[in-house]
Amino acid sequence: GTTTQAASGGSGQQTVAKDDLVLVLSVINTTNPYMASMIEGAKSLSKQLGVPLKVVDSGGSSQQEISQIQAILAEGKKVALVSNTVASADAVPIINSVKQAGGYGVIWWNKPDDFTPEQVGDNFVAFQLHSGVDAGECTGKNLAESMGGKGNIVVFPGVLDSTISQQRVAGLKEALKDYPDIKILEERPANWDQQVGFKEAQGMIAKYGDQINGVWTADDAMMLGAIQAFDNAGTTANVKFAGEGLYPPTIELMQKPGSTITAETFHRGYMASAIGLLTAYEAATGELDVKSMTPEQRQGIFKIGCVTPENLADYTKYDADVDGWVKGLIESGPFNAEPVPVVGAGPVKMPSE
Amino acid sequence: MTDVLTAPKSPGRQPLPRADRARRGHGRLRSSGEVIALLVLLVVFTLLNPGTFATATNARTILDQAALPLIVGVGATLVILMGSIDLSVEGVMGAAGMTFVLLSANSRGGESHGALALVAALAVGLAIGLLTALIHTRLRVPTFIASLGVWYIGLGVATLLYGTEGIPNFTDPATANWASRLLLGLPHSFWLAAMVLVLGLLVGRYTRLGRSAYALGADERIARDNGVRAARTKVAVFMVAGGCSALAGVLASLQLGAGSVTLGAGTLFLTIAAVVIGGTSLGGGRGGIARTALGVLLLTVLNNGLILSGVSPNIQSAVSGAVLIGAIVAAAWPHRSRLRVVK
Amino acid sequence: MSAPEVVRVSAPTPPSSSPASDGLSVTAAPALSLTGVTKSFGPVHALKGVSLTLGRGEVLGLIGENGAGKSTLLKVLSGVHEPDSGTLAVNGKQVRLRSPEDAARAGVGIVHQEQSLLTNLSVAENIAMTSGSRAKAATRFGVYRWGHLNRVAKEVLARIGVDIDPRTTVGDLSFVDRQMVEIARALQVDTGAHASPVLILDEPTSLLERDETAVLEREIRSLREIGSVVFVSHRLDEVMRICDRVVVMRHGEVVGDRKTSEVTEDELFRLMVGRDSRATPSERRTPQDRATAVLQVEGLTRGHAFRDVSFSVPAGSITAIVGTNGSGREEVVRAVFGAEPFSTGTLRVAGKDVGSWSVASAVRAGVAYIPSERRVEGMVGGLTAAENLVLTHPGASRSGPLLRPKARKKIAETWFEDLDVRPRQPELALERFSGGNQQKVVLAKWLSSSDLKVLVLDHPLRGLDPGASETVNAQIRAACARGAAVVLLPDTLEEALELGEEIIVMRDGEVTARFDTAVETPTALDLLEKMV
Amino acid sequence: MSTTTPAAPSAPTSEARAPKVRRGLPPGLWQTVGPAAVFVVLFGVTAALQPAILSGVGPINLTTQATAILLVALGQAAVLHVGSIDLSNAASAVLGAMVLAKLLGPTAVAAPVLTLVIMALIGAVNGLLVAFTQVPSFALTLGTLGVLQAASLVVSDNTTVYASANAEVVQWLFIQAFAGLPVAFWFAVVVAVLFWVVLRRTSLGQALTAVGLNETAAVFSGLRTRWLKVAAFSFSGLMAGAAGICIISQAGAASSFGLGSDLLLPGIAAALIGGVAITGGRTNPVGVVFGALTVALVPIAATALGVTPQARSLVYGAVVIAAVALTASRAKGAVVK
Ligand SMILES: Nc1ncnc2c1ncn2[C@@H]1O[C@H](COP(=O)(O)OP(=O)(O)OP(=O)(O)O)[C@@H](O)[C@H]1O
Ligand SMILES: Nc1ncnc2c1ncn2[C@@H]1O[C@H](COP(=O)(O)OP(=O)(O)OP(=O)(O)O)[C@@H](O)[C@H]1O
Ligand SMILES: [Mg+2]
Ligand SMILES: [Mg+2]
Repeated sequence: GTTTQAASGGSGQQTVAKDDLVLVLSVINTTNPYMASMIEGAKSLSKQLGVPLKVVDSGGSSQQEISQIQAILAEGKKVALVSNTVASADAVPIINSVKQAGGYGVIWWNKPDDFTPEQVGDNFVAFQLHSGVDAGECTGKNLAESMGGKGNIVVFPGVLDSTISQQRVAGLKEALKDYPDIKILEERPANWDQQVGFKEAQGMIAKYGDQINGVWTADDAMMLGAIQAFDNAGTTANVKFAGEGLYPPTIELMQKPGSTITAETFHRGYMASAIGLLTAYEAATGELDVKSMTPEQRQGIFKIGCVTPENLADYTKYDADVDGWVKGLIESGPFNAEPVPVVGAGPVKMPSE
Repeated sequence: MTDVLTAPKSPGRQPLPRADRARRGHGRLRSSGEVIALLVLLVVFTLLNPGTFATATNARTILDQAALPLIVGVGATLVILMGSIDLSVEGVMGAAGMTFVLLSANSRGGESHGALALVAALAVGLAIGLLTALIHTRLRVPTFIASLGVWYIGLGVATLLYGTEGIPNFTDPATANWASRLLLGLPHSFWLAAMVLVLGLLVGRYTRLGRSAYALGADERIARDNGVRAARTKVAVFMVAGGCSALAGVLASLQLGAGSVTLGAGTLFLTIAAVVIGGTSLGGGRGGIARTALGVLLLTVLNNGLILSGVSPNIQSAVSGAVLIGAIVAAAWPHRSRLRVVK
Repeated sequence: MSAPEVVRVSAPTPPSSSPASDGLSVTAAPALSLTGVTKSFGPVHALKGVSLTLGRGEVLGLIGENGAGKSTLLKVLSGVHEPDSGTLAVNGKQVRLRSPEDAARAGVGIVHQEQSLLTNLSVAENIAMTSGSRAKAATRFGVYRWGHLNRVAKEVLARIGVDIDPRTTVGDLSFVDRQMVEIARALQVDTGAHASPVLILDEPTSLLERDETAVLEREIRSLREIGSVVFVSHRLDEVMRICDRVVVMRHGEVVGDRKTSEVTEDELFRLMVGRDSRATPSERRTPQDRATAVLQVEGLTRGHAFRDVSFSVPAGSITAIVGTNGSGREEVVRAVFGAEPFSTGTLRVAGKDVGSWSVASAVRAGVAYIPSERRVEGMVGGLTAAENLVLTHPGASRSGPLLRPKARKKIAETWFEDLDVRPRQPELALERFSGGNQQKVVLAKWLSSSDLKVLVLDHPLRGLDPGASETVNAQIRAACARGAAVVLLPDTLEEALELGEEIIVMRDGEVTARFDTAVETPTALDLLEKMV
Repeated sequence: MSTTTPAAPSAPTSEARAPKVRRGLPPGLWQTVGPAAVFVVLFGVTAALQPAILSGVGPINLTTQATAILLVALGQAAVLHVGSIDLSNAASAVLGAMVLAKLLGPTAVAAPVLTLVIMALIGAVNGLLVAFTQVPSFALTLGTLGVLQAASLVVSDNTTVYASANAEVVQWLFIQAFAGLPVAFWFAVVVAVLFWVVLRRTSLGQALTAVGLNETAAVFSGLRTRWLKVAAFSFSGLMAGAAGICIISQAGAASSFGLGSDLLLPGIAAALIGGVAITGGRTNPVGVVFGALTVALVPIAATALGVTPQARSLVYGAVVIAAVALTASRAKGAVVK
């Protein structure tokens, strides 16, 4: 029989005319602030490049994600795609269909370890992420410092089977090796979800009460839920919080005097989507010769900002002018833009236990 | 999904199974099994977690967490008593919760519309309930599928309301803390749920609506022939259920201090499990709201106790699932007979 | 028993205001009158221009073969169906009954052929559930007044001489009690507002045992005091006893209207079926050796349901088991069929001991069971008649795991001819046939077994018209002739006396008497004596 | 209590309320062609707006998406056919994918077969519990759903399980094509046709139908109703295993909350849009093929129609309702719950 897939292997990079191109961004949902930010960056880039954009809302479902990407591919235009995959394994069918349709794809955050751009060929331009280990180490260290190097913390990872969450927790534990007096009471996965974070925190408060001195979360949505639970219990002031991603509500909270959010990271959805889309776009138009890309460029680890209440303003300034930042990115190229230049080549090395 | 005992349909074949007799007087709490199970759980967890489980704080947490499924459970029970099912719970919660947040003082700069926010949120729930009921009664689509579709519609409404801006937080701290503030030592959320529960019990026992729901669940054809207004009752019950879900959505957003599309995630199956464990028949006609309350408490205590006992989150769903299976099997065991038809 | 006398004797003296108790001299407007009512369901003309009147204080019998249109007529009277044409007048006033509610408001109450109580609700609630003023009074500001409901229910029940706690859940009641509740509920139309309410009873007795109907008969006769009654039954003797007048229907038309005092059962039968004679009882067979019986039941016991029941049925012989409701005879035969368990005792079919008994193994051993609950237990309504027919004993309609629809159709057509099933459409869903015809198909389903050893018949003639009853009885005898052992739970003692070669009487779960009709000739009274 | 709606005037009997739609068609015909018609119309509209879908990868993508949905929907249809429901089949599919991924290395070609056997056994356990403890399947499978979810977390050790060795054993299913569509899809269609044959032409099918229509009467007819239920649930497990194979074939990996974990509702929707009566006894597996295609087409159609991502679930809900309203088999006069 015939095959439904184009011949695999290193098919030559076929450049695409700008008019035939469409930018595609697939996000896990449209309501998480990080996802909303990704959409914002993609819109800005689309406007500035003059290339249309399609946004895919996976609605948290791999099935929906893949089918909608394939629906867009079915329309016949060539795509420059960035996907923030729902589950890492989704990268395979997504990239395969992009390749088959002659498009160019970049995956952000999640992919199977042994499924690499080099192995797939030119159509899988790059895999990009911020190191979860770096983030965990940063927030872990700052949280520990703010607690004076001792006390008990509870840990809220994201979805159980998420690699990035596992990286961040590993980074945290690595950082805590320097603080032997800090004890992890319990780890409760909270599914990246504010509501779940709230409920799990309620459970932890009931279980440990005043024993809890710190709360570490794998992202801000869960942290905001947890803060609400501690607010309700009236004990927010006694507890230090570490989050990830510096969501807008977090900034507001941190700017208030006496905020107990002491450890954060800075990276932005609009930065990730713009970097990814620009990479795919440049590969599609031939500006970027995929074959001559370095390992740092094909499996790039991008820098993450380590935020404390003191240096907050250094980072929030970027949010004021997203279009301006994207303009700078287009000028500098995808791999060198401050505050998120490439700092290494993947895969992310997990700290040894 | 109907649960039919053949015995009552077989005239002249008396007496009925003894266990069935014990169940007469629906709505009244006659089943000691669930009460015993609850007591056993309480004792076991108290022993397993000395000093943490049996405390006032934990009791408040349990009641706070039971509030949502209790409120949803009132509506869900009425629907299930009719022999129907309402899967739209989470969609309604999302849409109503979002409506409430956006009409209250929130971080997106929205102004407070006071009580109007609550009224509007409830109206959203009533409207969605009405929609489900009309799809069901007019197009004769089974409620399972009508409410499944409406679930998505509710989520869609919530997503559209959410738009693309950031999370809308309540800015008024009094609002943000309302749910967990205490009244007579118990959280507001619990008092709200208790109020709904009492209203639900009264509706189930003393109103034409409640009794018609029981009648429709027993045999819709006979009920119709006896003058029960089937369509009207269904519309009303689904609207009540929509209203309950909407109120739960409002409460969830108050508990969370923010709006979220997926506010209700997990509530549907939790509530249905509670209804079933309580002993309300999915086939309709038998059971009641008081039983559901017991089921909710059982599951909430179980979840809380498992967390306190440090059961790995990996297998927590397995433990809940196994308890659900164990509970329904134990409840069904005495009723087993060669001719029993359960779907 | 000469029916008219009985009526006269027990009829209460009519109230002086209502001189129409015997239906002769109708001075006031009739309680109910119909003129030229027609009703069709698609191609089926169920009613073709029916006219009749019901006098005040009259008990009117309505008889006719299955499918004659009786139920349809009653449904028109009670607002379930609207007639296609024709008029309806209640107490002289022309009315349109669009719903059962309308009917109740006009003073017409009905007890349907099928029980229509909600088994999960209390007696009081079921009684209140009818529409009309009573139902309105049941609530105050939308809130149920349970006390009021219970009082009313108690009163209503007391009026027909029944003492049931109105708070009981209907599902917990015995069948007779339920029927009484139905009647009490239907009677509620009488609320002062109606000078002469009409109570419609569609085969209220077909599910009752004979002796249980006595109470009902008394009640119906006494109803004359407060209103009029339309009564449907297939039991002609009963009709003769209870009714003042009988209307006979055939093929959707009224073919006879007689006063019971001026007609005989035979004449009614002739009117109903349009032919002359009733079948003559078959001759007695010679007694057989019970030691080699096909079915041997020894010391069968289950708790309080039945104790130490023994009997044996030789091939080709009929054993009838009689008893009142609650005598345990139904449980016994269901245990024989494996549908219900038994704790001790032995069961032998064709000499083989039966250990673990289930319906499936019973069927494999050659046992057949015609349940009394046809719709629920006897047939799969959604399957076609032909599919039902071959469901258990596929015969040639199946080769290996595969079905052969053509062969199935052929088998079904043969049976349809043999049993005169109407309409002759085996590919029609069985639920669309009338009850009598459904019963014939159910019978054929079991008779088509190539290896029929034991045939258990639980009220096989329930709800069947006399013509259909004859067909069924003939088939039972044919099965006997082919060597089947038959266990029969008859509808009537007459049936038992006519068919049974051995008659077993049960009471309270125990066998109280046995009669071998080859050696003695018991009377109905003999049997009754042992039953109660 | 108080109704603000123009409720339908209460009709005396249900018969009188028969729907007035589709008058003129012979009874039953619409039930047969309805699902196909709904799909064809939706596909036609989509193609008119987006002709590209007809050519190239459009049909491939559609059928690729539809395959796993079709498989679980067929299993669900079997369970619905006997009057029950299986809420655990999506969790089974994920677990099946993980089992396959783990078995591929050591057992190679035998792995898919082993996976199917294991998943059928898990389905059988569901069936045994439902049939022999006589509990409502809705509640019971809700419980097994939780257990299976935990099982997949344990099996996968909370991460993604990759089929690293011998992946080619199943990969070809979506690479090889027949008549321009992936072989896996044709396999699923063949299963549907076989299922149709079993239901309409075998005594097993007739017995299953009898159980779905009237279980009591089926018992009294001497059918082994409990084992028939076990058979239906086993088939559902088997189909979940087949869907698991599709997951590995497509993605080469599986994780607890990844591909396949949300097949439950699409599977039910596909079965119902395919004309399966939720009350049991009325199933046309060929209709389910079109039900699955319709469910898979909805996101594609929504994209083609330019529906914004935010409004997508709204459209999805509306289409599901409309499609079921058009195709659901409703016996005349039957009570719908
Ligand atoms: N709802 C209906 N739809 C189609 N046909 C009907 C309907 N109701 C009754 N019929 C037909 O009308 C005719 C009269 O039926 P009806 O039930 O009135 O008979 P009946 O005299 O009550 O018989 P039985 O003694 O068996 O109760 C039958 O041919 C029946 O098939
Ligand atoms: N959908 C339908 N289509 C055609 N006929 C129908 C339909 N529904 C009911 N009927 C007819 O309605 C009639 C009334 O039903 P029922 O079972 O009471 O029959 P019946 O004539 O009273 O039988 P019996 O007294 O022998 O039980 C039946 O004759 C049946 O054929
Ligand atoms: Mg009749
Ligand atoms: Mg009849």
